[in-house]
Amino acid sequence: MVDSIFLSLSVLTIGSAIAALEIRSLIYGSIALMITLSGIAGFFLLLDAPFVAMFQLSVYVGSIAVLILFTVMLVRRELIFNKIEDPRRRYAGIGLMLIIMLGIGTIIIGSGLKSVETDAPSVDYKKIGEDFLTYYSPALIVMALILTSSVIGALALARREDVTSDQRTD
Amino acid sequence: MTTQLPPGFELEKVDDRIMTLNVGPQHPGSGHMRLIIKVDGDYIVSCDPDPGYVHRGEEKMAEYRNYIQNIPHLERPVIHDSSNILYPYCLAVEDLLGIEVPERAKYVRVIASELNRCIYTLYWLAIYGIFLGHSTMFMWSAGDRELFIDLLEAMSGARVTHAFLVPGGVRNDLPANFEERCLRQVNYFEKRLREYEDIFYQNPLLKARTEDTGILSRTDAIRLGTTGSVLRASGVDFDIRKKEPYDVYENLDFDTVVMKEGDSYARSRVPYLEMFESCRIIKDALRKMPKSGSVRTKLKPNPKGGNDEVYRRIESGRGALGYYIVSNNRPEPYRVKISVGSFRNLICIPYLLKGEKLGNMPAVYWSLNYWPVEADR
Amino acid sequence: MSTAVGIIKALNSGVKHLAVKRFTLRYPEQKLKFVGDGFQFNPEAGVGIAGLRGRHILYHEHCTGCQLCAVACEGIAEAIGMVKVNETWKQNKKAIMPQIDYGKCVFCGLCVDACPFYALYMTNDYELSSFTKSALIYTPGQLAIKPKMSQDVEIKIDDRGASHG
Amino acid sequence: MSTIAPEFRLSRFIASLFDIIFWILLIFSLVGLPIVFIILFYIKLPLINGQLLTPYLAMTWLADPSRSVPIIKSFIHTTFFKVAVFPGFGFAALLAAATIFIERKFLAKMQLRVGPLYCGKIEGILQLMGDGLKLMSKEIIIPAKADKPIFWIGPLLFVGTAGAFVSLIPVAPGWVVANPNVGLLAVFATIGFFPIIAVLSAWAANSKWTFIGGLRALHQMISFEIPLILSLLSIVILSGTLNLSQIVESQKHYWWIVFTPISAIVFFITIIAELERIPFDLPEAESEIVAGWLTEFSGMMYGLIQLGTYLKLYAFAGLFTVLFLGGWNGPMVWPPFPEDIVTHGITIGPVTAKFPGLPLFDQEMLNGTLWFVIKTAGVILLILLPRGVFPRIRIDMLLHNGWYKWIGLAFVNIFIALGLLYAGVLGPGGLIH
Amino acid sequence: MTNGLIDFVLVSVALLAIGIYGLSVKRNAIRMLFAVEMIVNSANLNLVAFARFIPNSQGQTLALFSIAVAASEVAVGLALVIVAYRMYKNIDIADFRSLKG
Repeated sequence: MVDSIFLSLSVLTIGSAIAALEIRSLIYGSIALMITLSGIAGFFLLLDAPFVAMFQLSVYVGSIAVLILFTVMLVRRELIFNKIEDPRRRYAGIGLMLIIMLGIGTIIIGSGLKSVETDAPSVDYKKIGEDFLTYYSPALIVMALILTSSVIGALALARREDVTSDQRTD
Repeated sequence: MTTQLPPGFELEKVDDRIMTLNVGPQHPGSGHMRLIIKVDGDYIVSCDPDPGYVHRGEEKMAEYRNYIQNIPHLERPVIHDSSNILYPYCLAVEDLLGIEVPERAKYVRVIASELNRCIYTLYWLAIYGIFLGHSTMFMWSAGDRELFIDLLEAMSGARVTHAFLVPGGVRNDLPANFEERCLRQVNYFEKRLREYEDIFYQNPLLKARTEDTGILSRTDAIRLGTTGSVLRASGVDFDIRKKEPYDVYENLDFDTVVMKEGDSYARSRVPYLEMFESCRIIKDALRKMPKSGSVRTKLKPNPKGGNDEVYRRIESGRGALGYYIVSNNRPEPYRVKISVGSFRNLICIPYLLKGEKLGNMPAVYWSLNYWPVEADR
Repeated sequence: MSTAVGIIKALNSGVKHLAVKRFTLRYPEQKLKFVGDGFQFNPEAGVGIAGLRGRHILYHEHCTGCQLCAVACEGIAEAIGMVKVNETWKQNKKAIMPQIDYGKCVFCGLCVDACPFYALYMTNDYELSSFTKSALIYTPGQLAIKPKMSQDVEIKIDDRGASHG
Repeated sequence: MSTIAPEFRLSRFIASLFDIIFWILLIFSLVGLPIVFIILFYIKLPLINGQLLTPYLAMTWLADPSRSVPIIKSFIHTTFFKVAVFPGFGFAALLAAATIFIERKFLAKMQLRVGPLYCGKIEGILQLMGDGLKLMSKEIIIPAKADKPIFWIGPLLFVGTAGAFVSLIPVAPGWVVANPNVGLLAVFATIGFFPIIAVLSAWAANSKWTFIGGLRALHQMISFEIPLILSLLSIVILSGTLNLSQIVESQKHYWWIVFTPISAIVFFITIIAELERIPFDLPEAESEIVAGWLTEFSGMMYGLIQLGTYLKLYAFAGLFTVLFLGGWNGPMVWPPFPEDIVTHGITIGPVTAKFPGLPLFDQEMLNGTLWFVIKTAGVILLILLPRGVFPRIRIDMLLHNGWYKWIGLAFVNIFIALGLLYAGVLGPGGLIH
Repeated sequence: MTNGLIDFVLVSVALLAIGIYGLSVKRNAIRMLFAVEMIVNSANLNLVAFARFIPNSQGQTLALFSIAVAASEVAVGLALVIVAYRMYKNIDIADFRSLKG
């Protein structure tokens, strides 16, 4: 059954997820997103996966949130506080959201997942390392390539073309 | 950039990236002045120095006071170098009034001037340390400066604003056993100065910070009319003490320090090496000085200058420092114009800072051996 | 490599100075020793006698009330004013003597140069702070008092560095 | 005219003291005591030597020392004590305060001056307290166009994150606030928060200087996090665990700095950069950008940032000790507690008093704390040293060094560690075979 | 474990729904990236939750992969946003329609 920590974590996560999309200022939106991602890390801790939780914290909060904040601060100040949306699309979106929630929710509640409980001991994080180096080693290499290429791509995209190296005028 | 544009001209096309920074009077990285700096990212696109914050109108004030009363006023612009800023005034007024200075007074003046040059240079070096974030550089220089302040206090009776040099000599004779004291402290200071080498001038971080930044070429240095250590750091061998010697400098044994690089490092190293030369001059002057004799020619009360004009200049801590005095048969001068080294070196700032990184701003700016109050007068 | 050597040299130089003597003067306990009793002037020879330019001392028996000191100060700091005193001196018929406002004085000492009667000298007293501006105005009576100073610290130089011993 | 305080009278001062005491007692007995009893009714009280700790029992420690010892002993093993006092915040804050004092005197000695002198009679030892009082009594000024919520919460978050970081450092065997299995990863996750706080509070202050400083802090911290993480990987490879306590235990015989000196150097340089100390104090470079991202902070907000910075300094120095210098390991110098006091009690004249809880701290803990503090103090001194010797470097030089030199050097020691491992010199347990 | 699998799955469904709402309604490019992050995170939560209840380590491994990919995706996405912002001085998706070669 749910306990108080789980309940407060889920309220925090979902509440800040809504806030991230709906709050007017993009900076506050980024902070709310940060709280959502930290809440997910909290869920990972509840699920006895501290390795993934810490990884989540250092990747999402340590780098992605910084990237997002950085991008937001690059944008003009009017745009940060500007909210552009269409009311009709908004109602349609809320409807879609409710349909997904209710639909998948009823399916899940009706399914056999409800009775899944476990008392098995949690998996040691050393097992993950073994996985990485044995069964998933090709995937790890591919992942490294993807990361490298994406970083290079991002740098190439965001590079400023009009900077001339000879800034000095003697 | 193909054509040479004045600073700030090409800003139209990149307007949204430009940030204007007022490195203003209240900023710890400026003196009593303002640099209006436009940065594009970390690069400085234009820099507009804006002196005038401490303008006191010393030149105008000098027209309402007689030649003796001007003395405490005219040393105010650079109180750290107050003997040197009075030196050309005294020379000019002596020319104007036709006074002969006793031989001993000339040596005493040279000693006071060189001691004060060391005080000024150490103060400047201390501020350079603060500008580079090197707090030890500040504390050591400020502490060793105390040695010279002590000597000048024994000589003149005041620690900072000496009012020691007057037309016709100096205010008072040297105190008893000043020579031994001076020699002892100057020798100790030379030892201390050699210890600066390891921690400041050979420090790889300081070198990396100042080398190849703000390069002023030889031709530019002459074209822009810089003086003093800035000019000598760009490879121009020009020192008024050598080229047009005044008082007894022609009898004394010293060299001019010249460096070829013309970067911030050279500009900061030339004054340091000149301090060694100053110590040499002091020791030589102490040796060659007449042991007794008058130090001040007695003036008439309230002397009047003739219908004449005169220009005299000396080498101060910041470069050439000249006085142009016009007199019209009255006890007060008709016009006093002070030509200072700081204001001339200030011209370089837009040229040197353009295209530099923002982090180089303090290193380049203060290496110009510049004193904001003197530029304003 | 030279960078590493330079860094090690700089560190070594810094660490070596941990053992060097402090230069700091601990002011209220220690006071610097000055040359002589203060700046004095010999009007006959036209030169001064070296000494600290601190607060003035006025010899009432020499002062003639000639106002030369006030005239000299007029263009500099306007700190000296002449006031009436309740004393009768043979040489001072007008019974006026200088009164000095140390809130304005710049301690240039040109008033001492101007005095031809050996009446106005300067002393070694430089501790003149007060709570009010009016307390900084020294009357001729106050100026006549000779200050008691205990200043005995000098710069000492030995092989462990200079210090105010 | 300056105003002068009214004349001090001792009798009036004592009367006012009595007045204050009277009102405090009155309010406490009318409001405080009922609240205390209501709280005591609801909370679960611990069992001490088989007895429930009632308020009455708690009061008896005033009279009977033999009862007080077990109560204190049960208290010092609570989580609250660990978080607030010993391995956690209080201990770290004490060391941080000592660091500030030592930094001032040490720097002063190097710069041929005396440092704080008059405050507190002995070499100005109370100077920090004076500064703290000054900061507390100063007005907190918030810029008119600042984003107030973020601006207010910035210093608090900074101290909070620094406290979280401190709580991960093991001081003695078993004396650590939080001991997760993935301790080192938790450290990485925690230090990832600092740049965000810096850049957010810099943005919130709405000033150009803070903004440039915040961006510099961001660049510097992000670029130096990578060599930091890489330099610690060799330790993880050698010890085979991420748990900080286990890493310390694995260094019983050899400190890891013996095998990973390059990592240690890289880690040392990166912690100076992470701490924004000279020569890497670019985010606060006062001659270029006033005070960087701290420009608009005033009063106790600035004080909190400084507290957080020094807590961070302690935590990084402790981390260096834990990872490279063997943590609490060291020869036993603390004498063991006398056995007969535990068994027979203390006899003073005719009275024999038995203290059931003695000793309060075991020998290992005291010894471990001693060694840990000595080593950490040494590391802190080394961190303070460059401030007197080096000037500040430039941001592009810093980033160039971070991305090219230190990352490359950090890789070197990983390969050395792997080589040692595969050559069979070292096992994952940390022992030489 | 006091919490059942279904609790985590429901939270993840809620997060997914919010993400889809954001993707469909918002026209701000950065906010759409937020929504994408939420969807990715709901998937990660599911992976780890199922892995905990099977129990199995491979769910966590996959979640780690997914986090890393999401990180690179955000980096590229934000770079695209910056490029688009430079071209159009706006971050409205509707303005990016004329993006061609």
